[in-house]
Amino acid sequence: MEEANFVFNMIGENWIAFAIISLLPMIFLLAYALIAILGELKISAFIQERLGPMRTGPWGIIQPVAEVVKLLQKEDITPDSANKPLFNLAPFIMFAASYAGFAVIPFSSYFVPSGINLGLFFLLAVGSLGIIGLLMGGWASNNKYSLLGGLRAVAQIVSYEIPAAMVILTIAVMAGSLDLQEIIRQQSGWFWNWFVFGGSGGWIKIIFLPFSFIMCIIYIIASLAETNRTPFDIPEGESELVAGYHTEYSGMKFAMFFFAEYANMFIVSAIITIIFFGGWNSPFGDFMGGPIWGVFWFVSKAFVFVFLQIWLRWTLPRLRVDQLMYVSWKVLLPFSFVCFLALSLLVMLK
Amino acid sequence: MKDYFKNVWLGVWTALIGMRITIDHLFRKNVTVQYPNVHPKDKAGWMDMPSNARNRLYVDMDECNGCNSCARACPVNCISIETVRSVPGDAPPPLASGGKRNLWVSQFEIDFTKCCFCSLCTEACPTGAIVMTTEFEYSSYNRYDLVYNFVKLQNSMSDEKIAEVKEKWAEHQKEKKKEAVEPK
Amino acid sequence: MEDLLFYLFAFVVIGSASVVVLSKNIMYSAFSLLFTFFGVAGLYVLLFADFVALTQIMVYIGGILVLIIFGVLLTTKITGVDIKSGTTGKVQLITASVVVVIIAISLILLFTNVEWVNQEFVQPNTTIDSIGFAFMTKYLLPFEIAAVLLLIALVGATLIARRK
Amino acid sequence: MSEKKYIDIEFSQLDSERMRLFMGPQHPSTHGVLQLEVELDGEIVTDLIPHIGYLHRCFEKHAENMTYPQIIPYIDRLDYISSMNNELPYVMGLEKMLDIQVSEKVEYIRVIFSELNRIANHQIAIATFGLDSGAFTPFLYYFRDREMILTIFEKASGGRLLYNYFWVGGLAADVHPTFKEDITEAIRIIRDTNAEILNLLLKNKIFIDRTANVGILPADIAISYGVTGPILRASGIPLDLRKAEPYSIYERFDFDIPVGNGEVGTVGDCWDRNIVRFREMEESCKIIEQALKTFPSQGDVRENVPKRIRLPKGEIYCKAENPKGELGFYIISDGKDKPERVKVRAPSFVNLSALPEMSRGYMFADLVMILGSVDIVLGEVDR
Repeated sequence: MEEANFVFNMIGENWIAFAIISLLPMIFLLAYALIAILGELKISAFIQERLGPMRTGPWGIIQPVAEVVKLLQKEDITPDSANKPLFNLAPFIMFAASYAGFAVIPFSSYFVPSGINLGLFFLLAVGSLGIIGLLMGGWASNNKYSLLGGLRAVAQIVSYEIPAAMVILTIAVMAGSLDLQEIIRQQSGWFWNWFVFGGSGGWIKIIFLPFSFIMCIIYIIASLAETNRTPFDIPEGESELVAGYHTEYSGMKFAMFFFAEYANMFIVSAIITIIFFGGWNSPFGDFMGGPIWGVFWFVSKAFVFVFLQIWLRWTLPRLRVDQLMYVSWKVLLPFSFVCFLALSLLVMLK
Repeated sequence: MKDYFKNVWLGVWTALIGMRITIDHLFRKNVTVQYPNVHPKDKAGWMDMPSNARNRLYVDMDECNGCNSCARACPVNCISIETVRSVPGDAPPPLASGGKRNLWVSQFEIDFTKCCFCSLCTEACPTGAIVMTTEFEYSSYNRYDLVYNFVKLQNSMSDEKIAEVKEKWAEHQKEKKKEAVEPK
Repeated sequence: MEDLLFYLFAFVVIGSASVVVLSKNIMYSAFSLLFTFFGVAGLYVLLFADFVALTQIMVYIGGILVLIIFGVLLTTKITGVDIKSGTTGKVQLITASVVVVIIAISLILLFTNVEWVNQEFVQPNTTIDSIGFAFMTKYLLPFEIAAVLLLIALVGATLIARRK
Repeated sequence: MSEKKYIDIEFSQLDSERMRLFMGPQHPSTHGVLQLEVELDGEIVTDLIPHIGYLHRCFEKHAENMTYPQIIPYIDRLDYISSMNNELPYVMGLEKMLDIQVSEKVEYIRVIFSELNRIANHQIAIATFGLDSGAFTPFLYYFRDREMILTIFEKASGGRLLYNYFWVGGLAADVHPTFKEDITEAIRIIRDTNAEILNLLLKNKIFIDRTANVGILPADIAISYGVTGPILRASGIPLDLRKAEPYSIYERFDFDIPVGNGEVGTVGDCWDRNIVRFREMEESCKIIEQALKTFPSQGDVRENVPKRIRLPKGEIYCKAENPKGELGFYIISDGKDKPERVKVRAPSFVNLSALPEMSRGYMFADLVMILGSVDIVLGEVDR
């Protein structure tokens, strides 16, 4: 079995190594957030036949830096009637919760910050931590729109966790493990070994291929809802709730919420990549394999799903709050139950 | 039950149709005009500004005979004209187009903060002195800078000249009065 | 390192738990439960019970705590920030202190009187396998009964919530 | 997906506290400076009072102090996204009183420009409605096309938004030489975009779910509120002044009146109001095409423009089918060059009065959609 972590290999297991390991995802996250913000601006512009930001740097590529600087130097307003301790705490809890998810994300076969056995379950559990931040921010703002936004966000995330958990359960059954590295290793080889195509195995999986494909779609939809992206951006739908739970936030604290949203986008994309699209595996067998290319494959696969989220955002209208619940409880959940049964059958047949 | 599956299918299918349309647009040519770099007065695609566009007014003081028609036609009263009658024998120079003039235009102010660009003044003008131009970039930091006095701007009459004609007219009036008081 | 973490988590648990009890603002109490649960989860991790720790986060923070906050928000006037818990009067304080002292004394007595056995500690590879096996073999009946109970609760809740 | 009717809830049974929420005038989806005082029971709207007047400019009083041609720029600013249509009933009314017969070419240009402006208005209506429902992209596609229409207007009149183009007895200026080609090209692109928007927005399942069976306005209530325009037609009543009382040269053209028929929900819901607007754009395209075919290119557009307008003593009510409904001007003249009194029957104002009737019993999120589907312009509501 390969070594789980090259940092430990290099400098041994001491506190410097721990510090490096816990900071590496942060560095990645910063770089990613800049790229994702630029991507959001540019993709939305091109979809709408605009050019997007063009003035900051060639083709506006330093625009995200400018936006971050702008947010940092803005006045940090705390409303007078807000509950100050909770108001100030909420964005940090939000961000800490999304950053915690990075603890188990395997960027390559040689690097995973913490290779615990329960990685998949950990991601699911940590995903529910951010809810408290939302609720805290929404309530402490002392604004009706914020409170409604917070309540809606929580109701939405709690509901959509169930289909997402069903999908993760199915993957656990198919892989027989909750260890993310183990799950990825089982999908090695060509791309038809990915779990979205039923995982590795004989031709019998063709029968079950639609089910695993539907499972993938269910997870993508549920993940959109968990990150509050369109068409499920009801908590911050500006036509009704102005900006939802972060209506009253400005400056740095708003940037934290914003950052957490983008970090969440990456985490769900990473989860989709890991559990359905083979993680750091090359899609073409041994072609461009190995740990270094693994980072490339993992990041580029995850970016495809980040792109998908942006693409969907600029395509679809927004659902109403009761229709959102309808989609979760009456569409996604029954479908995921059926797929779960079918795929469990596949595992038994194999 | 059939409706349920149909609805689910429609939900996914129409979303896919929408995604196909937007991805199609992702690779199309953008229509944005990079404004200060590409000026709409130049050929900037189909958004170019026609020559008859109604923007900032311009008054040719050599053509203005001070008839006040434009000020009367203006619905927002943004034009204010002051004229001084000329005394016989000291008529202002004729219009550039040749017409006669017997009023000194001592002030021709247009308040562009009020102007509504309706073009009624240009229609009312008998000599075509006041026209709409395609110039639209004239923002300023001070709203008093937007009150244009065309007499000053084109230097058609200096302050001394205005004072002189005013004095002449006043003298002329006085003389007239005197004549009226003691008729010959 | 482990000791340091233990004391850190223990401090978080005790500190936030005392906020839960002593705070006059019921929302503060509800939100500091977050840190209590989180600290307890950390303690579980130190005990090599990672599955339990994650379940703690998932169920208690993601589920129960949210439910508690929702309950507070829905039962009190939600639009103001001045939500007070009305149970910190003098009478209640004295009664609660007496009860707590009695419980604490009995716990200390229990702790000192029991003969603790120091066993050789084996770090388990993963706890989830053994938990799964235990559920499916030795504790199958309680597991199933709990499942049925939860199902009944779920159906009942749906029935109550349904519009007539 | 869900075929629920919120109107069925009996509010007396639910004994909960009503919340009063003031929505606007700074709220992003009130379409201008409108304030809605909403009474909510949970998320359900139980009552609603629109508070208007934030954009009041005393148009009617102001008009009494201005000569007749000077009023036209102010009329542009009533419903500032369909200025051409606004001018039409006013100049028609004055021409009737002055007994001026405008030339054939003027009538054609007026019809073509009115219909183009109707398209531009409906584009904005559907685009901002999409924005209310969370779809950003159709908004920009429609604005891109609208710029094209505005360029055609600018080439003719010189103004992009406020034209002062229809004058009593004629037009301010003749059209641009490339007028026909421009419009043919514009119609082609408008049709392309419309086909796209139909698939991208109007037929989208999420959009249908948001709008179908929401904000139903039954025909009888619509009539009793005096609602006109696409909203009335969406309720199933094919009343269109262009057909009912043809003015200008509308009786020469062949076009249909689209009515709401409840394809995806109930007759008179938000989706119907949008699809009626959408189909009217196609009808307008048809009218423009027919008009371009028989367009008389010879003639002076200003030959009948009177030098000075002095109306005979009397009064007139002149009306036309605006994109938003029936726009009427009631002008009383006392024989001077300024009107004695001008009263505007603003369609947005009348249509807005039916908003409480439409939104009672729906969710707060629906209220945003219902308000968007009424398509108001606050410049016209407040005047």
